[in-house]
Amino acid sequence: MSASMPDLTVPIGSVTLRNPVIPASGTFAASYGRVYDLGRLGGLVPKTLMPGYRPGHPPNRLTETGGGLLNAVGIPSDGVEAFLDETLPAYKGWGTPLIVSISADTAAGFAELVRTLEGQGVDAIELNLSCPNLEEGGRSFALDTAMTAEVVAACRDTALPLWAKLSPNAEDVAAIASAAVEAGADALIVANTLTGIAFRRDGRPALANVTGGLSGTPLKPVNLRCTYQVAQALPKVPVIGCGGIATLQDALDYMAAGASAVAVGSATFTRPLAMIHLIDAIATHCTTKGIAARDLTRRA
Amino acid sequence: MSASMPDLTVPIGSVTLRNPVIPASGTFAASYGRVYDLGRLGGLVPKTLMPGYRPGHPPNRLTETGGGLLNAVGIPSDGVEAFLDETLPAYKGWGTPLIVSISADTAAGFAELVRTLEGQGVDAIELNLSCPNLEEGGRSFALDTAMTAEVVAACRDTALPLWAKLSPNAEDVAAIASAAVEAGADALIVANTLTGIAFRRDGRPALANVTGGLSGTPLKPVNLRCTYQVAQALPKVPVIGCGGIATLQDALDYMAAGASAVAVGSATFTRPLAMIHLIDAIATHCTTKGIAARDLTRRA
Amino acid sequence: MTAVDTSGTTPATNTPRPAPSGPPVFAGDVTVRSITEGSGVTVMTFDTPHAFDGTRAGQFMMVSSNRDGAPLLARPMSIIGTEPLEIAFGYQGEGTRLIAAAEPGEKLHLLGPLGDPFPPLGPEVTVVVEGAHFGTMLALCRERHAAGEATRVLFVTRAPEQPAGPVTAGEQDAALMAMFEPYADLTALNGDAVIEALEARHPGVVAAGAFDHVMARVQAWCEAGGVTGYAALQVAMPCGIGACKSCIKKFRDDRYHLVCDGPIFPLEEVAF
Amino acid sequence: MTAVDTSGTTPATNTPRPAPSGPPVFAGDVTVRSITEGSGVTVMTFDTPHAFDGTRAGQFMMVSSNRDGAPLLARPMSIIGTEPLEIAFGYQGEGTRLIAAAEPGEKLHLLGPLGDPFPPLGPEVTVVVEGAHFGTMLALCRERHAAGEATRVLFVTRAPEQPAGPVTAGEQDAALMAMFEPYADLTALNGDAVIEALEARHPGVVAAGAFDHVMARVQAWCEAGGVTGYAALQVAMPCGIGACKSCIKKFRDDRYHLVCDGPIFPLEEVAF
Ligand SMILES: Cc1cc2nc3c(=O)[nH]c(=O)nc-3n(C[C@H](O)[C@H](O)[C@H](O)COP(=O)(O)OP(=O)(O)OC[C@H]3O[C@@H](n4cnc5c(N)ncnc54)[C@H](O)[C@@H]3O)c2cc1C
Ligand SMILES: Cc1cc2nc3c(=O)[nH]c(=O)nc-3n(C[C@H](O)[C@H](O)[C@H](O)COP(=O)(O)OP(=O)(O)OC[C@H]3O[C@@H](n4cnc5c(N)ncnc54)[C@H](O)[C@@H]3O)c2cc1C
Ligand SMILES: Cc1cc2nc3c(=O)[nH]c(=O)nc-3n(C[C@H](O)[C@H](O)[C@H](O)COP(=O)(O)O)c2cc1C
Ligand SMILES: Cc1cc2nc3c(=O)[nH]c(=O)nc-3n(C[C@H](O)[C@H](O)[C@H](O)COP(=O)(O)O)c2cc1C
Ligand code: FES
Ligand code: FES
Repeated sequence: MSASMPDLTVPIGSVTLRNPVIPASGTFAASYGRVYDLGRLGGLVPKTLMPGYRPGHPPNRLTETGGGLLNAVGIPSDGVEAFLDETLPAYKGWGTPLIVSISADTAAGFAELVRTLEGQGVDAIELNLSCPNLEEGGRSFALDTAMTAEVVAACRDTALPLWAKLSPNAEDVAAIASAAVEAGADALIVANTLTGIAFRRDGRPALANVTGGLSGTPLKPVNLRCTYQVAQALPKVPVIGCGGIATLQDALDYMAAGASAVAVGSATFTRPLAMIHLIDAIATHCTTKGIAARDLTRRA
Repeated sequence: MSASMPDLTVPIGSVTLRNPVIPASGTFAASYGRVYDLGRLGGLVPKTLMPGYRPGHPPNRLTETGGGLLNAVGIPSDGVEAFLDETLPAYKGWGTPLIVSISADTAAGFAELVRTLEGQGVDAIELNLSCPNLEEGGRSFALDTAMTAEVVAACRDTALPLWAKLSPNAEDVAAIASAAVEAGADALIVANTLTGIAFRRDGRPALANVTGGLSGTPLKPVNLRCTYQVAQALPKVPVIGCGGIATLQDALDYMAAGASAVAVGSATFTRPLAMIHLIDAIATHCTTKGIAARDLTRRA
Repeated sequence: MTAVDTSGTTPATNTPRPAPSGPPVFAGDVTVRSITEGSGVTVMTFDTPHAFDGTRAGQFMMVSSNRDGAPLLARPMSIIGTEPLEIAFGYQGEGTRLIAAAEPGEKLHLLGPLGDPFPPLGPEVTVVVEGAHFGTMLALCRERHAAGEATRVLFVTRAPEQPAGPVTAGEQDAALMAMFEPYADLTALNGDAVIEALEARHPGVVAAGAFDHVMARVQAWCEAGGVTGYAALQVAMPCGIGACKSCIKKFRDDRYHLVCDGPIFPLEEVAF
Repeated sequence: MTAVDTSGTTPATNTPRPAPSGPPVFAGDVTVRSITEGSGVTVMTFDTPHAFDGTRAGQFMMVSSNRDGAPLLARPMSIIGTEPLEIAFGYQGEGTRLIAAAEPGEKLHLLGPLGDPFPPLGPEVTVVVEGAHFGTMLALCRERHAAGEATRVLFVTRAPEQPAGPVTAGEQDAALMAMFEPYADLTALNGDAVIEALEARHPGVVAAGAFDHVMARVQAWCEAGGVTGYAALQVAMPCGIGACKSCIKKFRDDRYHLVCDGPIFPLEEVAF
């Protein structure tokens, strides 16, 4: 058994992640740099950026339910300028790829954000397609092949890699994935949260927005299924699994389903070092098996 | 405070359940009559009946995952004759409504089963719409308004109440519910399982069928949301909530979302007396509040 | 308080009930009386609910821990004694780990007795068993011993170095064999030697619980010699009582059958 | 073993790092040293990780139980002492229940210190506090007392018969007031009497942590009199560190602000 460090890097198209573990957008902040060296992560992903100032949803925005979390934060935003001036600098210089998640309520809005992010030291763009499409009565982009393709195509006029983040609420997630890839997506993040609801003991909805996104352990079987379906349908496209990942076994399960890397969200709230411990566990696992991290992925 | 028994009966259209707790189809058998008095349940629901002999899926058919269960049993069946001669008699005579769950891979197949069940001492028919529609390339009936309406309409030529069981995999469950009701459904069961996947430690799928239905606690926030959406869209139609119900609070949550009754599945496997304890807890709760069980339901 | 409205329903107590499909089954928390653990085998006794009186070899119960984080599904365990209620098991995964972690006085949740026992087997019985199926066969040997009937046991050992829970299979097999010894005439052998051993003994009845490849050979031998055989089957059992339709094994009629309808079946019916 | 390929990435150790946005924050398991419980209030001390040296009043940490079945989210707790690290809390729901159930020697999971402390407040401070916000204010009184500064406390009592976890609010309030007594000049009063009491004392600075309707009155009084005020806010905090954007409170700029960016804010900024 060699004692040398295993190769943990994984290629997601033209971007090489330092290791297969990145944060799930919206569950991470540069302030975790006070807790651990952000350079240890596979990549960095700030909270989804949207155009302009947005208050987000009123409180309560988050609750524990069904063994997971339910959130309706509503993507509050201080706008692009504040993002470029205040948020982005804290994410730069860690020596690990920077993936910026964006969303908008029109395809043109997405494209505008991509243009703004060019030349800003960003390594890839994550398209959060779960937002409501204002031009289609508020139906989420990620539920529809045409709407998904429209967003990706509108953004494609860039040298930046485009990663499309899909929704497990889609009836046929593989069809949405194919539409995204045909329109030019370089990689897929599978997936965002499932729509759920929770009530307080007094029978009132626990979240001000009533419905919210279910994350954490309960999501895993569903997003694992989505990952498997997408990887089966698109064997050549890199997939980043997301949903209920906390342990080495969770990560290995997503890799067995075809994911090259994983995004960790809710687990960070439960244990702030969750990603660091997962990376260590993957390193040990690779060392024991004498393989590189990229060899953990099973593809058709 | 009066010490008399609260009124636990709840009307589901023309059927009066003895109390608001019935088994979820496929998680119950008349053999539980060896464990407790089946006359204590709100109603009785055998496993979904399908036409003809069907082997069901090969093993493994069920696994624990993500805080819940994942099953791909595949509705094995010995056919209608065996059902009428052997299964049904064990469910009769308990003095509580008998709801027979049926499914088929064509709308005509559903209708044929309804005809067969007439005059057999059945109080209502549950239409399990989660089956693949053979005439539409195997897409589940419950994902589509037209397919759902077709099944209900095909069955409607009966005096038996028709309860349509919906799927949380549907993108817009309220639209499916409306289609079912317009086609003649008398009540709605919300809902069946979410499609998921689980892997074994060696990276192979845990279920022979690869994908399966996620049930138990993880399902609750999603099916609760479906229940809420359906109850909001159809304030006059009785809804039976289903998905991750084990405790009094779970049942009250579904009632806060608009359900008149609840169906309990996976919890019975964890604690065989789960439904009995739930009924006792509802009775105590109603006694304490001085209300009838039907008053627990919050409707728009 | 709303008045009771029974118009739509008949009160439970006034209705003549259909006969349930079998004798009463107990469900509830039961106090653990004693636990002994050694060489990867746990023997546990319980305060005995009356429903377990008269339990026979081959019957089992579903056991689960009440601790936070316990698996959702109970684990099936052969009942190896009823005075007091007793089980013995090897540590496998999360379910058995938490059951084994119980302390005397702790309550476990039980559902049982379930399953149909062995039929009367007569005097000339040879048991074929290995470490994973020992519970059912130990119960059989004990029951026969108590009735003054002798039993021969062919104990199929596993590769001694392979892991069996926290110990090696060699260590666990030795401990299991020691449990059989007071009740049976025991021979340890490996799977390849089973047929030879059966040939040498010519039993009138064979009761077998072992890995499929051993079962297939025993089945063929029984059929060739017209010997009556019984199989004690084990598969994962989510409910134990016929509700989940998951505990299936393919039979020679090319259909899946529920193992919890047994778990003892005529050997010739099962496809191995 | 595949050779390390660093072509696509720079090794973590060779990269000049940007400055993190604040001092180091500890994350990990820490051993509980002592627990005292009485009248629905638990006081708990820990072995003190170095990162907590220099923690100041107003700062908090996220605490969670490692037991099976513990809630997914940690609970924020004001740090009321650092030699040793100390918290005090009332039992509310599942999170605090499991934290309070810890035994000395058990490890809890901590993230902290978090938040910005009170600024220097000067000599003339009156604290307005009630049972749900006592931790932060107790820390302030203790810190001032250690620095030789006196503090006046207006303790807003709750309806005595209302439940406060396992005890009545009256019993819990009495226990909390006893905790303040060594460090402050304490007056118990009900919410309606707060303004009168402030009028009577004319403090130079008010630090308030109480229910919104009390806070609104204190805010109005401070503004009317040109008195500097600070608010110690409390809302549910899922992450404590600015990642979840859930711990929000509306401010007078009509925007939501993150409470974990505080939790101490200039009183005039917050909308009550
Ligand atoms: C009728 C019957 C009687 C049994 N009696 C005994 C007994 O007396 N003593 C004893 O030690 N064991 C007995 N078993 C087996 C025992 O139930 C399993 O060892 C147990 O279910 C495994 O659970 P676990 O939590 O330890 O392992 P898990 O983590 O659930 O699984 C560990 C491994 O065992 C497999 N497994 C899970 N359940 C079963 C099962 N029911 N049968 C076989 N493999 C399984 C899993 O697929 C996995 O590979 C019996 C099984 C049956 C069906
Ligand atoms: C910065 C900060 C410092 C705190 N310091 C202390 C302290 O020193 N001592 C102390 O006893 N408590 C303190 N709290 C409050 C404490 O964190 C809550 O009592 C605790 O989160 C409730 O958790 P639970 O598991 O007991 O109750 P849960 O079952 O989670 O909830 C019980 C009730 O409390 C509400 N609740 C949940 N979280 C909070 C919260 N963070 N603030 C207010 N209400 C909440 C819920 O909505 C529910 O109504 C502090 C809170 C904050 C934000
Ligand atoms: C509080 C919270 C906020 C989130 N915000 C975003 C967001 O802004 N953009 C996004 O793409 N996903 C967002 N998500 C979804 C996560 O990125 C992730 O897809 C989801 O939580 C599933 O992963 P998990 O189970 O590991 O949490 C958010 C999730 C949570 C819990
Ligand atoms: C093992 C198993 C078998 C099931 N079989 C059926 C079935 O035959 N027909 C049906 O409509 N639903 C079936 N279901 C779904 C349940 O009826 C129920 O909708 C689902 O399990 C959610 O409820 P729960 O979370 O309480 O289990 C099955 C569920 C399980 C776990
Ligand atoms: S274990 Fe459920 S049917 Fe046999
Ligand atoms: S608690 Fe998560 S942002 Fe403040």
